[in-house]
Amino acid sequence: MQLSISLLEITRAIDSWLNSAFHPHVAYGIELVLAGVAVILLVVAMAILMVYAERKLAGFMQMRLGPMRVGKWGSMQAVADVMKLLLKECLVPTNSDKLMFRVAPFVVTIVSFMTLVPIAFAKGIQLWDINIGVFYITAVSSLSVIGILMAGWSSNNKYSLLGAMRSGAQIVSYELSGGLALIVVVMMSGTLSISGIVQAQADGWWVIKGHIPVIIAFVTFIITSTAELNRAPFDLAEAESELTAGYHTEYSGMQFAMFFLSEYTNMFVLSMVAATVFLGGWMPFHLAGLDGLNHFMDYIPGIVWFFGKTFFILFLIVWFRWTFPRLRIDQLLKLEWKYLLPVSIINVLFAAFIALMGWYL
Amino acid sequence: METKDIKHDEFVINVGPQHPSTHGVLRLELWLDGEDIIDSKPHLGYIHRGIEKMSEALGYKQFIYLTSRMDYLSAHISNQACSLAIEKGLQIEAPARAQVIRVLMAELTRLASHQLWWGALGLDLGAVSPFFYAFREREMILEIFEETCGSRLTMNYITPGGVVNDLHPDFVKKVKKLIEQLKGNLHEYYQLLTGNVILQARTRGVGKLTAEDAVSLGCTGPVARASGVKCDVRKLHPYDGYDKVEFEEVLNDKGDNFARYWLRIEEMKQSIYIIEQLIDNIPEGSYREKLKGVVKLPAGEYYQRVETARGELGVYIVSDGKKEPYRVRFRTPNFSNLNALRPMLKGAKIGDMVSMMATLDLIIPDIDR
Amino acid sequence: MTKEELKSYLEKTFPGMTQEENIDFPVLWVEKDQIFEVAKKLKEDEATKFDFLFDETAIDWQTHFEMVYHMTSTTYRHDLEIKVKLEDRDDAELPSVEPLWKAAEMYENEIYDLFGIRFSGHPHLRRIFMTNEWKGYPLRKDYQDDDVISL
Amino acid sequence: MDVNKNPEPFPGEIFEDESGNTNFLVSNIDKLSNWARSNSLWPLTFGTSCCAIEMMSAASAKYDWSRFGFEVARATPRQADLIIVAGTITKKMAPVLKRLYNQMPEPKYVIAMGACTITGGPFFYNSYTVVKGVDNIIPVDVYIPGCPPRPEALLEGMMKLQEKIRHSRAYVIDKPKKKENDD
Repeated sequence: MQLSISLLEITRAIDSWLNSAFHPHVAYGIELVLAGVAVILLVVAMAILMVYAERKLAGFMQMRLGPMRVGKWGSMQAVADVMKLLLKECLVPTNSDKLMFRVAPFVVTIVSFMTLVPIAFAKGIQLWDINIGVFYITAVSSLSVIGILMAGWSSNNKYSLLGAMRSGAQIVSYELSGGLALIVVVMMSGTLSISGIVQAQADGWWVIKGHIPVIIAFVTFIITSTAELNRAPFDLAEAESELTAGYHTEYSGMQFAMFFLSEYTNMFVLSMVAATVFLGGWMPFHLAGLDGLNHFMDYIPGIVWFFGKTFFILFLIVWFRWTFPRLRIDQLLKLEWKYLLPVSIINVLFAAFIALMGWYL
Repeated sequence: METKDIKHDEFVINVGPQHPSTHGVLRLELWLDGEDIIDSKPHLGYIHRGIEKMSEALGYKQFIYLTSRMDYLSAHISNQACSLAIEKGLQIEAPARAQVIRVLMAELTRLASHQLWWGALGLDLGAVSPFFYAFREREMILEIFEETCGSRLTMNYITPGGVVNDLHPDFVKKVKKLIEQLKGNLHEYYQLLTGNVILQARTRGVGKLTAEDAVSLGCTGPVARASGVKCDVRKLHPYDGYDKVEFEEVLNDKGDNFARYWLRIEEMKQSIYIIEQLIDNIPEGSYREKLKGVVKLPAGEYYQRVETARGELGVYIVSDGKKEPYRVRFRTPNFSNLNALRPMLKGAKIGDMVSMMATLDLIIPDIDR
Repeated sequence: MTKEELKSYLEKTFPGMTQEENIDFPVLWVEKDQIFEVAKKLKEDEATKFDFLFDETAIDWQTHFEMVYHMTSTTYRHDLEIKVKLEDRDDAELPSVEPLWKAAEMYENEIYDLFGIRFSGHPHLRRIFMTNEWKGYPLRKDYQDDDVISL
Repeated sequence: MDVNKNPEPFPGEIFEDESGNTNFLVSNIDKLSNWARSNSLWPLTFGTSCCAIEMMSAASAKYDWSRFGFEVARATPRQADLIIVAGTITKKMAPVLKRLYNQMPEPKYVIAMGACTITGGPFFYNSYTVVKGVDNIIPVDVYIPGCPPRPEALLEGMMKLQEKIRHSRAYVIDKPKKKENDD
């Protein structure tokens, strides 16, 4: 028996009420809007939270306090920043390609929201249980490079162009290892659907069950997702000390905030994917055979598990950022093509062999 | 270079005058082929304040204070250079106590300067945290300066004939505490940055400067010493009793970015060593030779070299016997060290430019004066 | 070489050139047409090897300019100061020593910028500190500027 | 010296219409936007000389301007709200500074840090290249004297700027006052 009310019951209740009150088509439309609004609110709230958390964490890592004055413990700092950006003038440079310049931030933001679609937040809480969820995420998330290239090209600024080109090279290369890392788990669980992968981890997370190949895949995935996010130590696209601000050098106000938001959204999505695929998503910590432990873990609701894991990975990514120096562009590409990609390919072969023999736990 | 044709796929990019990695207002014109740098050209003068011209209108005791604003991270040492040049002209020597105080202050300045460099290097290479760790000790040093000199950055403490006022009673205690802390923290520097794989990859074998080039380009200080050129003025032309203290001239023959990095870290250890020797042996006595209100140097010319945190600073005073110098010339280390940038940049990547600028440790007001 | 040895060497090698000594360095006065040859000899001669030009500047004596070269040797550690008198103040020009010491490029640019002395054979003479449109040469003694308050 | 123990708040205005009532919506939006703007001042990384080092000190752990939310120093003027002119401005630099200021989106603020930026400096006022006061080039909101000012002084100056922003009006537009002898 579960004491907590699961989110699934709440959504079911809303669904049945809407269906009884309205025509099913209308109800469906309302549900779509509600879900969309919920996701956007969640992302914006999490982005604000994350900005605050990152600044606080950075502060603590650097022996200082971080934001303190706005709200209790500076808790309203990120809110103030977002509001200021909203109210700031959006400049469009005279010699830029104005249409592309204005569209680019929307492209990047929409793409990052689109990747949220197949994520399972808790048991049954999923916008679209598509049967190719993992494939969908890898395919859609790489679209953001188009927005970045658009931004860099249309700004008519050489720093922006260099930043965008770097970003393009970086995202396209790191997609490969990232995809191969996901394939390892896909092979073992035998499904591309997110809910299927989560269900397959009911008796233990893949990172434990799949031992060596999955651990290698997990590490590869964290590295590649940091690179795909353009975050330090792979933040070459915006490398502040080299290219001032990279592809968004010319963006100001809300347009800049949208790049910022999309960066954070991508960060959540990739952390959520990592949490789902490798760390069991909303599945509690289960070990085959230990029923007492498994039963105890079930008392913690799935959404707590899910966000706990997500924040753990987010913390890792933040930790990287405030610790490592930046790589150079050729070293960055060398790391991918000479180390990560061969390792991933061999790892996939190894994982295939293990999956074939059924040697995972 | 002026008439250089830009080929189809090359482009020109301006780095600076407002750019985070130029540490001020240097402007570099880069010819790029994608990420590769074909050629570069520095544009100076964005902070040219005419210090040499202004010195001609000020008295001997006054123009010293302009030099604090030149290489503001080696303010003590610049003041020391001018004071020594004037003392040479007056044929006096600072009292023993003043000399020791000067050396102590100079070495503390060197420590503070190298720490700022270390933090800024981290910032340039994209690691933010070292900056804060570097400023932890730097602030302690600045506190010591403040107590004795009354100012944090532009001290104006060393004056012809000695130092302006006596040491603060807490000076010895605080310096000892600082040294204790620094010794422990140099290990932290290693953990945070020196031992990092990425830092090593970014600096090793990058920005090579051969000894011949270093000599021909007029490089001094850590930049030249990292290429194996012996040029420490403290050893070659000892002043203010540097010949009485023991220390090593750190040398490296690799000549790349990491050599310069390593050398500065080692120099910090040497500075600590010098301070350790002197801190318990500050002689008693007067801290300043009393000079006349208006100093006049006999006609002639006086050249004084000192070793700042960035290399050899030469002060060249031409006197015509009046109360103002006829001509003052500062041979600043950064001006010549900047020369090394162009040969290094050829064929490098944009990312390398940042690490080269960081390890050259340029102070732009010192170049422009 | 010690100061005395250097002096006798200079007397022997460059007869007819005036020598002086100030508190720091031995000084050699050179005619402006000969500066390049003298510098080349001093740099390349095994006995002197002045391979490090650590300073190059000019002094405006109102009637004439004086070029000052400070050089040292990284092998022998002896220093030398070379001086050149430039009589023609309005059209001062002398050979550049840039082919010998690359450091001279920037020094000579600076002297050109602030004194208006031209250097023949310099690869790229330009105003490095002031803008190209700047009138006058600030370090000359007769430089006039509205912003400078003369006392 | 006569020190004012309780300084008056920064000169501000109460936005009221003819009947003496304040417009609730507009003045509250104004308050909100001023709150956001004053608490999120992102400086441009712009420093020319000595004062820039003290600006860096203000960012360091001991002084830590991130407590006020200033730590997001942007390298590009497009994303900065505040330009701290730290250091001497020469005639060659002046057009660059002006351009940087023009590149910044509204609302934008300027702090003149140090004696050199305020007047041309305690030493460099008599130089042929130095601009005598940055307010000859761009409008300045807050002046911080000192050579260089201490980091505390910079923080105080930035807090003064916050106060100034809080008392400014962004969306309330003055109605033209009726002339007394309106025929």
